[in-house]
Amino acid sequence: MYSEKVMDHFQNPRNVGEIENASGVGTVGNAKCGDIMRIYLDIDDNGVIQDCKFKTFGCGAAVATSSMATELVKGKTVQEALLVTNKAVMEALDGLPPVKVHCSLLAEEGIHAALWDYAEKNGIVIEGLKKPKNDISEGEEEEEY
Amino acid sequence: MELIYLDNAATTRTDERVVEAMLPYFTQYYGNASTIYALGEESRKAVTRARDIIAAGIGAKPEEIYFTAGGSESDNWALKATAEAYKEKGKHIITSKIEHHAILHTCEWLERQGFEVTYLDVDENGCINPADVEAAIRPDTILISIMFANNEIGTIEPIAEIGAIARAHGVLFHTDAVQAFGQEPIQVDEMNIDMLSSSGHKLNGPKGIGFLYIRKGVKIRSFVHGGAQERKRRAGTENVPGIVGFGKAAELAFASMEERTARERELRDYMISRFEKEIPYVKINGDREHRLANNVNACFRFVEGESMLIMLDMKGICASSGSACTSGSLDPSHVLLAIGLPHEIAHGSLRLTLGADTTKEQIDTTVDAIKEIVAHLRSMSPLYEDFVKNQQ
Amino acid sequence: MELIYLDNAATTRTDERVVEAMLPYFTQYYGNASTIYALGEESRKAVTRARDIIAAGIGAKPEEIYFTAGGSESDNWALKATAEAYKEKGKHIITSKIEHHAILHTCEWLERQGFEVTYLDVDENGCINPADVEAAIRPDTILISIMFANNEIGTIEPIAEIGAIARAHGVLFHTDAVQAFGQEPIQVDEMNIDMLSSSGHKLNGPKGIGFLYIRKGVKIRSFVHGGAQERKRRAGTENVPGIVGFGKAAELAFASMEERTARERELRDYMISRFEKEIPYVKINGDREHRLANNVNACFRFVEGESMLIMLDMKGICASSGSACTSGSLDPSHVLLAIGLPHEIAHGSLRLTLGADTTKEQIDTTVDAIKEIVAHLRSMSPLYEDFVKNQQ
Ligand SMILES: Cc1ncc(COP(=O)(O)O)c(C=O)c1O
Ligand SMILES: Cc1ncc(COP(=O)(O)O)c(C=O)c1O
Ligand code: FES
Ligand code: FES
Repeated sequence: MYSEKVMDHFQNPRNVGEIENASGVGTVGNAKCGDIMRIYLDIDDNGVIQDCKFKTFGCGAAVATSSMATELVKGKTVQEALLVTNKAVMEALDGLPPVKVHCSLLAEEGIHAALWDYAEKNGIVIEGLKKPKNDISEGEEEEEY
Repeated sequence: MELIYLDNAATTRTDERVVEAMLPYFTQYYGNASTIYALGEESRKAVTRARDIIAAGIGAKPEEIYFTAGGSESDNWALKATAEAYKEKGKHIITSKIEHHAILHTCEWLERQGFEVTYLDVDENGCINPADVEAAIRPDTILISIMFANNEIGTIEPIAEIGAIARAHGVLFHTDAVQAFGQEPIQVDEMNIDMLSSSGHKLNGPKGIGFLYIRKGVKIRSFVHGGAQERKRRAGTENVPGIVGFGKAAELAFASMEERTARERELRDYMISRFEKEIPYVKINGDREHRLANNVNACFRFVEGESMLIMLDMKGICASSGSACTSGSLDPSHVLLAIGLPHEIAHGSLRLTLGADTTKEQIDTTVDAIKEIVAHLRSMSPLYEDFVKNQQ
Repeated sequence: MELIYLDNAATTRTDERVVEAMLPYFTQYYGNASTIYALGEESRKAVTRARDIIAAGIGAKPEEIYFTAGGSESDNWALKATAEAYKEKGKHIITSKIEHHAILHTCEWLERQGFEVTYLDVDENGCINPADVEAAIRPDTILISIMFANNEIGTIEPIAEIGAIARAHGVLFHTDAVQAFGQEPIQVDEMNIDMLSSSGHKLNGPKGIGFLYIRKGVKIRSFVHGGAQERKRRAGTENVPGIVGFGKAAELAFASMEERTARERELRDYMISRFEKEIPYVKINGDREHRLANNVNACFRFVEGESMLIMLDMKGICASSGSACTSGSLDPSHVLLAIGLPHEIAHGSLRLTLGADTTKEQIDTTVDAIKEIVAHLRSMSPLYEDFVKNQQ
């Protein structure tokens, strides 16, 4: 069901944990599947993400996308981190099964939520960053069977 | 790595003796059971034998057993075709919130056809109160469908009591016994069961075969129309090897029932007690007394089911989180929600269903593995983090 | 006594290679295909392989193949669930008088639900005229269901022409290809087929498994409601061994189709020519050109079918008289009546359907036996007595 990369990141998740006094923390959840993701960012004065950690309550894909997303944003500037979309995370993981696409959205939103928290704490505006929803529902319509 | 298979409620390994019994009917006695020649007679005799065994097992007459393609078809047939046959009498059906989707989705379909369905609540152990059933009966109630035992949490429902109520009110009573057949004693007359669904692959029989028991006199229509098979009630060339295999599996299951379930019950209780003693924040789901001998269902707080399943799989342990059939969906199990669990706890459920081959060593290995996995997943769970911080 | 099996249209011997392919999925890879663990993955992969083979065989996409319990379920599903989904558009369905009962009885059921069905006539060879199909189309026509090849008389219908007409009028087109799949080349796109039924046991695959091809975009509903199997469209634990066996049978059938049917065609024509030359008052039924390679259907005047069958059986020859599925009934075959045969002639029909293993020697033995049996039965037939007296 899952690619080897997903399984690798699930079995050996990178960057699990907390950052004390983090520059930004974001927690997002998906009411439908009940999964929760928390992202911690440590951002230096130049706006470069020095460290990134996560905790996730969720399925295999949720854990793997959290892990991959933290890897992808580490060392990037805040602006560059905005380009780490769920598609980028999925590609880096060699894809996800269709029912699991929303798990990668959780990762994208988690990063955005942490960035939003960082911006608010520092009273700055990050161009292109929208206030994240803390509840991600797909809104997909069920066909009638 | 030894495989530890603890998902016997999803499906079972076909018993070697069952396969052995089926084999001649693929290549030697392959005749169509509805034909006149001797080759077909072999098939017909084999089908009769299987029907006799199954009927005897539940105290039914052989001609009241109709073979289908499995539990889902039996459930669909029982509900849709009874609704059709009795719609002049009324359009109200009573069922419960914890039925299998084969019942629930069929009921939703019937609602779209103009029927009215009452979905009874269950208590925190998943038990249906017979008094609730009685209270729900209306003059236009035509059918009560309550499962014999729940496939997720193992709770056994008070079928005899519900049957008596249905009988007293002149309402038909169907039970989905897919998990109970061959596992619990069933007597259709004593329990006043009018229709009963079962599926071969849940008792070490083959997949793709099931039956619907229909009491003589019940005016149900056909569901699959066509040829004159199964006393003109269920069309389709008889699946002779499947029927033979189901018959053999039933024979074996009935012969071993008492001893086998006693063993399973002991292992089940041992597993539950280790969970409760050794893992904090665990909740056992389902009734502790009225419970399938082979079912353990537990919620491990702060962790999520699928992650546990994948990590168990890496250790060669097969388990399930909610019903196997719901795995296409993201919703937490409707059964766990019906017994009152909040979403995030329902998401952390694990179902472990034992079989005749399950050993104490396997149970120990599995509990040890779960302990480790739960600890690991909690260490990365934001819910657990919050919980610990709040406690401090 | 060697068994001469000439009832391959009723069912076939399961090929050893098919059984071989199925076996591991009973006791080794027995996992539920809908589960997450590695054991279930084995089942899922096997199902995918079978689906790919079958899809490729008819030029469909794998996700357009839905496994069912057989031809009858596929036919019921195609008709009932399309009717339900398109009833807002209209309530008229077109079919023919020579369809299998799985279609005809389903149509009668639909009529009871308020649908209107046109049953097209056929000519004396059992051919449907595409112009008749076109003429029957009304603004409220939602479905045309015409069989690919008839199971009794072997006539192959002009499916591509009918498909083109259906497409031109924006009407869905279903074909019951239970007798044709693996026996005749089928291309769903070229032939404009929107839905197609097939059954495993007609091509040396196992009983109890079939499929319905549903073109992407067709808004058909479910027939068996429940779990999320088969892309949520057909509930029930996947019959993995059955599916694997069907896949293998399809693979073998496609690989051997050209050569096998060429051989059968030759034996078929040889048998027919011997009948016509050596037995008086015989009538060959079905189209002589557009005909299944393995079908011989003949009426022997003044004799009755069942008597012939029993006498053939005593010589170890398996044949059928009319459809295997009609054997519960006393009415003469509706197909033979539809091609215009009077009752007493229809009753004297014999269907002989060859298989890959059929030999010329078997054909000779069979024709010799039939000659003898017909002569014997005529000698005790009052109809024959009258006939002879009238001639004198
Ligand atoms: C043309 C045709 N349609 C449908 C069926 C039904 O198939 P099954 O008996 O496998 O359900 C048959 C065979 O019995 C058939 O020949
Ligand atoms: C209680 C119950 N009912 C019905 C079914 C459906 O049976 P099947 O999948 O064999 O069609 C199942 C199992 O999946 C079940 O556990
Ligand atoms: S995060 Fe919900 S299923 Fe993966
Ligand atoms: S005389 Fe026997 S079936 Fe008609």
